[in-house]
Amino acid sequence: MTTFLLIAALGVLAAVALSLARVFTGHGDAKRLMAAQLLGTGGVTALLLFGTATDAGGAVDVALVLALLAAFAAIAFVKKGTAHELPPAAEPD
Amino acid sequence: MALVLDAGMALCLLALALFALTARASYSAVAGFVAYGLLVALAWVRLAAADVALTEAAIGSGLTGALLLGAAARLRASESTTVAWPSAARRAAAALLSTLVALGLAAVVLWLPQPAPTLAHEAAAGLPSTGLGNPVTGVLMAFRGVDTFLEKVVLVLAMVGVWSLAADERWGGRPGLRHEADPNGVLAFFARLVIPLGLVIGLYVFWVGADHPGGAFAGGTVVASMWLLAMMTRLADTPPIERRALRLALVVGPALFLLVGLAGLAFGGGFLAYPEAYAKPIILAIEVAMTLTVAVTMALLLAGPPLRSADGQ
Amino acid sequence: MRGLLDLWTYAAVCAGLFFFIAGTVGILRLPDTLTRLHALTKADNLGVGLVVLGLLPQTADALAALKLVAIWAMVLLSSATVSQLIGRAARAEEPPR
Amino acid sequence: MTTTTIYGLLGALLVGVGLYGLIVHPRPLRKILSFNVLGSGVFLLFGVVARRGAAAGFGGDPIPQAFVITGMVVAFAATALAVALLLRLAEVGGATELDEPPPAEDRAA
Repeated sequence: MTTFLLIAALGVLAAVALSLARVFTGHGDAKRLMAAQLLGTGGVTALLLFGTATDAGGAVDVALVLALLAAFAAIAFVKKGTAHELPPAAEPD
Repeated sequence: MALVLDAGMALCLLALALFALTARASYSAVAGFVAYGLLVALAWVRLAAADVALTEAAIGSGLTGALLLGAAARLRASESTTVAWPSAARRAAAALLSTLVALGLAAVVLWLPQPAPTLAHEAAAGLPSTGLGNPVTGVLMAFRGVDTFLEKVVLVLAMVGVWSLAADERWGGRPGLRHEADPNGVLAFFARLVIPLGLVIGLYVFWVGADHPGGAFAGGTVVASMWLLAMMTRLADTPPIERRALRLALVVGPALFLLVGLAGLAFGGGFLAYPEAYAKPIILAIEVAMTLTVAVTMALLLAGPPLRSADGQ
Repeated sequence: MRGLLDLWTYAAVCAGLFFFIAGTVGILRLPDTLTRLHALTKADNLGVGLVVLGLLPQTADALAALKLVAIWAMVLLSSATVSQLIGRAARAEEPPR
Repeated sequence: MTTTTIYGLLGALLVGVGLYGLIVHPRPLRKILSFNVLGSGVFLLFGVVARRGAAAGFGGDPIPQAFVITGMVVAFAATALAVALLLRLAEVGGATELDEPPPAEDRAA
C-alpha cells in the first residue's frame, strides 16, 4: 500500500509539473493565474497521498491550509492582475 | 520510491526558483514564487516538520505572494520593458561568489556530524512541565520564549516602519487602496462562503497547536488571510490606523508576554519562568493574545501604509 | 474486510490518477486558455474527489475522514470560483475567435 | 542518498540562486523576491538539521523547527517593510529600477 500511494503521489506531482511547465512557458497573464490553482488541486492531492503513505503527522491539516491559501493566492492574482483597478498613484513625472 | 519523490520535488522547486528569478515580467515572476511557496510546504511535510509546513503554507506562499503581487501590479505601469543588467564581469563575479557559497553549504550538508546532535531529548524531558504535547509549541512558548517575544516586537517595529511611510496628510487614515468589487459578483459570493470556513480552520489550527502541529503563527496567519479576503472583496474596508482598538490589538500579544515574563522575574525563577501548576493556562492565554496580534499585524503589514483619509477618500 | 477496503483504495486512487493525467494532457494539447481551463478544473477536481474517496478507508478516525471531505469541498468551491475569474481574465486578454 | 541529503543540497542550491539574484537583478522588487528564495533555502537547511536530529519519539529536533517558524514571520515582516519602502519610493517619483551601469559601458548598446 505504501509503495502504491507513493507512486500515485509521484504520478500526480509529475502531472502537475508538466502542466506547470506549460503554464509558465506560455504567454499571457491568465495562464499564470492557473499556477496557484494547479498546485491548489494537484499539490494538495499529492500531499494527501504521500502523507497517508508515510503516516506523516499533520499532513491532512497542512493540506487543508494549503487548499485555503491556494484559493486566497489565486484570488489575489485575479484582483491585482486586472489593470483597471490600478491607482494613479505611481506617476513619476 | 520516497527518494524519487524527494528528488522530483527538489527539481521542481529549483526550476520554479530559477523561473521566479529570471522571468522578464515581475508579475510572472511572482506567480512562479507563489507556486514555489506552495511546493516548499510539501517539502516541509517530507522533512517531518508539519508545524513549519503549516506556517510556510500560510505565510510563504499565501501572504508573501499576495504582498509581492500587489507591489508588482502597482509598479507594472512604471516598469520599463528592458532593464540595464550589470556588466558581464560583475555578473561573473556574483555567479562565482554564489557558486562558492552554495558549494560551501553543500559540503557542510554532506559532512554533517554523525550522529547528529539533537536537543530533542531535553525538549522531551522539559515538555511535561509545560502541559503541552507539541514540542515545537513548547520551544516557542516556553523553552525559547524570549525569541518568540522579541519576534513579536519585530512585528510591531515593522508595523511602525510601514506606517511611518505614510504621507503626512494621510496619517491616521485607511491603509491601502480601495478595492473595486461587485457586491453581487462571484467573488463576493465565494468570500461569503469561504471566510467563515477559513476562520474556523484558522482557530482550529491555533487550538490543536498545543498538542499537534499548529499554533498561534499558522492560525493567526490563516485568520489574517481571511480578513484580507474580506478587504479584497469589499465585504470589509481596512480600518483607519488611528483607531484605538486596532492599536491595542497590535500590542496585546507582546504586552501580555512581557507582563508574564516580568511576573516570572518577580515570583518565579527568572524572566518568563512559568509557575508549573499554571503553565498550561498561562501559555494558552499568551497564545490567544498572540494569535490576535499575529492576525492583525500580518493583515495590516500587507495592507501597507495609509493612502486614504479616515473617511475613505 | 481490510482487503476489500484496500482494493477500493487502489481502484479509486488509480481512477483519480487517470483524471490528473487526462487534465495534464488537456493542458498540453488544447489550443487556448479557455479550453485548457476546462481541462484543468474539471479533470483535476474529479481527480481530487476520487483520491479523497480512495483515502477515506485509510484514515484513522472520523475526524480525519471529515477533514478529507472538507478539503475536497474546499478545492471544489475554490476552483469553481477561480476558474470563472481566470476565464474572465483570459477573455479580456485574448478575444474569442 | 537520503531525504535529508536531497533537501540539504536543494537548500544549498537555493541559497546560491537567491544570492545571485539578490546581487545581480536590477529591479528592487526582484531583489526582494530573491531574498525570500535565499531565506527559504536557509530555512530548508535548518529543516535538514532538525530532521537529522529526530529523537525521543519526535519526527525532528523541535528547536531548529521553532527557529524556522520564528524566522519565517520575521522574513515576512522584513519583506513587507521593504515593499512599503519601494512603493513609497515609486510614489514620490524615485527610481524603481537600479540601473547603475559602470560609466565605461555604453548605455545605448
